[in-house]
Amino acid sequence: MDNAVLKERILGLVPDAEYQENKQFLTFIIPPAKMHELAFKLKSESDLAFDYLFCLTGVDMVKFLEVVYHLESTTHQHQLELKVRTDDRVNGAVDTVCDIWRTAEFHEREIFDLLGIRFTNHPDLRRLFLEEDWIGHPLRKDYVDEVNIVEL
Amino acid sequence: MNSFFTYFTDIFHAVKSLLTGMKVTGRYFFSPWEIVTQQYPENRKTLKMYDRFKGEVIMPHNDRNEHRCTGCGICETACPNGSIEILQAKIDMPDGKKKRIIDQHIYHLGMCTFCGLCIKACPSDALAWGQQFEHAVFDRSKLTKILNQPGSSIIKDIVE
Amino acid sequence: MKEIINLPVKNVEEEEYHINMGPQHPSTHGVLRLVVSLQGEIVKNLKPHCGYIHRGIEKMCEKDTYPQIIHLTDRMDYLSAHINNHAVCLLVEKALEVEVPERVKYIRTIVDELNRIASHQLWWCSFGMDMGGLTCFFYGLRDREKILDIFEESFGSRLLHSYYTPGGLMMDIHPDFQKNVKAFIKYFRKKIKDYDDLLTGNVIMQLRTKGVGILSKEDAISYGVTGPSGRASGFSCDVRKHHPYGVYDKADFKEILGTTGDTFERYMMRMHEMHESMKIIEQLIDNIPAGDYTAKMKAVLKLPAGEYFQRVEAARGELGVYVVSDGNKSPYRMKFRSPNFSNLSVLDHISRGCKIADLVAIGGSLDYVIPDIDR
Amino acid sequence: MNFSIYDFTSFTQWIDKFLYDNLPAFWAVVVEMTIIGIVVLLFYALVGLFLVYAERKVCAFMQNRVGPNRVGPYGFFQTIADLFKLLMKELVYIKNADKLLFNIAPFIVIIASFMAIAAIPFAKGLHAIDFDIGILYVIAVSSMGVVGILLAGWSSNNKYSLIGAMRSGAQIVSYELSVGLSLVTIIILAGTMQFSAIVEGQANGWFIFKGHIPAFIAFIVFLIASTAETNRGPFDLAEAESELTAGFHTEYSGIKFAFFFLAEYMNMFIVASIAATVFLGGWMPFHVGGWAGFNHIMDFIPPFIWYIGKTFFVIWVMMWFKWTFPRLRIDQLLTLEWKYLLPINLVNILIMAFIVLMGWHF
Repeated sequence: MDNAVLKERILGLVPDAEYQENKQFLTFIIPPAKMHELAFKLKSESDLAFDYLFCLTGVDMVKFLEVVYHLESTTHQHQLELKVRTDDRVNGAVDTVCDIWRTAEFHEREIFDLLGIRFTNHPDLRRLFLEEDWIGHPLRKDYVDEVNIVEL
Repeated sequence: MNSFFTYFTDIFHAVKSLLTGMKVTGRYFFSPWEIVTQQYPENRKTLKMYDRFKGEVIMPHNDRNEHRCTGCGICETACPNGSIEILQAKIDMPDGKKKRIIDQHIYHLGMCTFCGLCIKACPSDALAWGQQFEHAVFDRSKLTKILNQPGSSIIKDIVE
Repeated sequence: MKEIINLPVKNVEEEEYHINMGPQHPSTHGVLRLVVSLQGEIVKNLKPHCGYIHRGIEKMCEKDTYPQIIHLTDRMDYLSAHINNHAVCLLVEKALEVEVPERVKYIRTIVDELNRIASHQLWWCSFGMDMGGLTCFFYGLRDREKILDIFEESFGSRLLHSYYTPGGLMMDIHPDFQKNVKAFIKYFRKKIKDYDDLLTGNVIMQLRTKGVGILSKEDAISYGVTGPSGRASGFSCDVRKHHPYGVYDKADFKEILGTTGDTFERYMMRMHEMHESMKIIEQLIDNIPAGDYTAKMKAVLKLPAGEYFQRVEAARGELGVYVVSDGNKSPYRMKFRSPNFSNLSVLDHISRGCKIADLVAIGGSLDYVIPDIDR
Repeated sequence: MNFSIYDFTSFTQWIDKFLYDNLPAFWAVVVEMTIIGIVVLLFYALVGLFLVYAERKVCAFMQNRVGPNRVGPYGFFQTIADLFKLLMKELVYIKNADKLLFNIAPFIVIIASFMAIAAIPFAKGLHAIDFDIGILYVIAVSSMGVVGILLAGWSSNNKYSLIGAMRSGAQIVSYELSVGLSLVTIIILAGTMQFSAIVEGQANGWFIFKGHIPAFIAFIVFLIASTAETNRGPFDLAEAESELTAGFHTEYSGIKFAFFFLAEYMNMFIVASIAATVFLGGWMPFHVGGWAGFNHIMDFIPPFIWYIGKTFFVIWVMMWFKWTFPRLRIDQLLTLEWKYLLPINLVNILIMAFIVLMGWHF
């Protein structure tokens, strides 16, 4: 499925998805509430068949926190980039997709650990790299650590 | 009956595979000329590192105790780890102007990751890779080196 | 009497206990801690605890310029340092729309494949050692040393090279490079027979690995298990084939896919891959075109604002680099999708119900490098 | 006294007579035992040290290395240096460990191997005791070592140790059978369990040649089973350093660890001696029927050298096993014993009994 058809298909599934210009991937910004439903359809519908989540990451855009999903279909070889945004820096939460793509379990734990985005319904949302009593989320732009971060 | 035969063929194949493995180790046991280890401290005299070996960053000096460093500080900004510090000094030129020259080129070997960005960035080729690799010392402060030798000066034909 | 009868009968058979494998355990290949629940010798489940060597490379990248990032990616999967660097270089070149000279592409591809062989050799060593065959360790290292010598001659270092730079290479290859690589291939084709005799064909090794730790194709895709481990399950995930970079589109090589997805298949994938890598090198080594070793690059590299993604096939699977740039000389956010991280997440799933010895074999066959998991 | 290196009988009898002539009977026994004790202890330490060195050199050569080469010529005194290191190391006491058993365990292991060495004939007339049930005694005593291993694993209060000890228990209990039965094959052929008589019985040909194929199979089975019984690779599941870090001796340090270490090598020496004595003719020289000149030259080599040479050959083969093969898994280990070695052994005994009955052996 080429990108133009895929774009129509995604917009058909989620009409309020916002298309974003991107040279490499077809990119959409998805409302957080619709993400899980869309993810399920992307994986299960045979003409989409996005079965491989090859990257899942979070970005702190200062105004909002963003979770970026990079998807690929191993049968149709098409790729897709989805973004979910949350404004709440304290309790911002996104639905987990680890019941759809199992690899998301670890990636979501990493994002929770380093960026502090919560994932609802995640089976084991603990810090992955840092200790349980660590304060703050290091990959956020407003994170200050005068002891461990050496300014050159 | 079939399983009876597979029982014996299994044993046969197993023994055969084990003997193939033993042949390999046995062969090496009886061919000591294939030993690959180097006798390190003994071969120090004959040990020659490759020309491009990255041992440490050095500043080559010629026999008149002159180097090529202008003290511009590009290497300092190129270094990702802050292992280079440039201390500049000002001298009075004969024509009355003040000129910045290098006072101390401080190199923290303990922080260096040997990426080579300083050498690549240097506009006057003042830095080079040294071949020395035995860096172990008992005190960390000994790993901080001053690359320009005391009393050294810049080669005349270098222009900033 | 009544109390005695009413006492809850504790079934000893079902009692579980936990052991900590790691952070200092010989078979976790570094500082990984696995909390393993055991019932006798049977693994009930395990929980990986990462972060013992977390250095915050992604955070450090936000302060570094793009050429400086290279020396950090070296230190992620240190066994395939060149390939990690390749990912960042390709990304910067793609963002800046720089066309690198053909010579650079050829050299990078050859060096990547050499690095892949070196990495698989070390994997073979440590896999043999995990299985209890200590001699494997020395044979593998002996042959890896030849590659490291080639690396040292050309790039000056043996493990962490920082050889690629955005736009090209740090320096040209050594004049003897081609001769030595050809000599190595000739040497290694002979020596790889030892590997097969000593370990592959060995009945003990086959008994211990066949049918152990089976990963189905669906699970491999769902867990994002890539590289030789993923291909053993039949998941066609070779980035070199699907999204070619370098000069892989000019080389003729096969993407070998497994069927069973057990530990032995994962083992065989890497053995095949060493042969394939040698084939690639042989095709390219004589055809390195003359030319410059680096493209003309600006002194300060500033990526146009936007986001970029680059995938390469590292020795252990797919390495993805995701960069969000705000137009400055250092990235706004840099994410490395490391292959080992996803491969580790499957360990719990495939090792349930096997024995401790199997867990070690499965861990060896997934071939994780801890600094790449933690970053 | 006529002392010769080919026959120690007169020498040992002379000492015996000398002691009984000059001392009361009780003290003569005490002095005799002390001498034997000291000699065995010295021998034990020397062989142990040498075997550690030999193992390191053998594995080094198999792995394209040189092995220890720093202390003394060719690193010959490396193990002595290691011994001093181990002697000086701190003995770490484990909290919550069963102190008594924890301390006793290494001694049980080492005493078991001490006792076994007493019955082994090193040369003609050179053995501490010549039991008429020598083989039975050695098997019985050497299997005592597993008690020490079990205690060590249990008292350490460490889960790795416990798993290692339990593995070792299961392993030794099952492989004991194969060791015993493969020796029974030869006992049928020899008609005696006395070591000296077994060796004498091989004067006209070693049992491995005399007993046709069954004796050879018994030898192979004995080699495999005894490797397993000494907890050596590929059967080193009790230690399994890549799985259990160090297995049953994880918590031991210093000289107590050295005891386990030494006992492992001495057990290897003991099973190799038994293999040499029972299958390869003990201190009997190698003879080929009809080659009188060759046989004469062989006779010229002292029996002690023959014995040591054969023993070390068997030890070398066992080292070869260890440095070639990957480790088995516990269930495969038991499968190998109960589904392969034991049935083969039983059939083998039947065939051997039949051969002896029909008088087909040489």
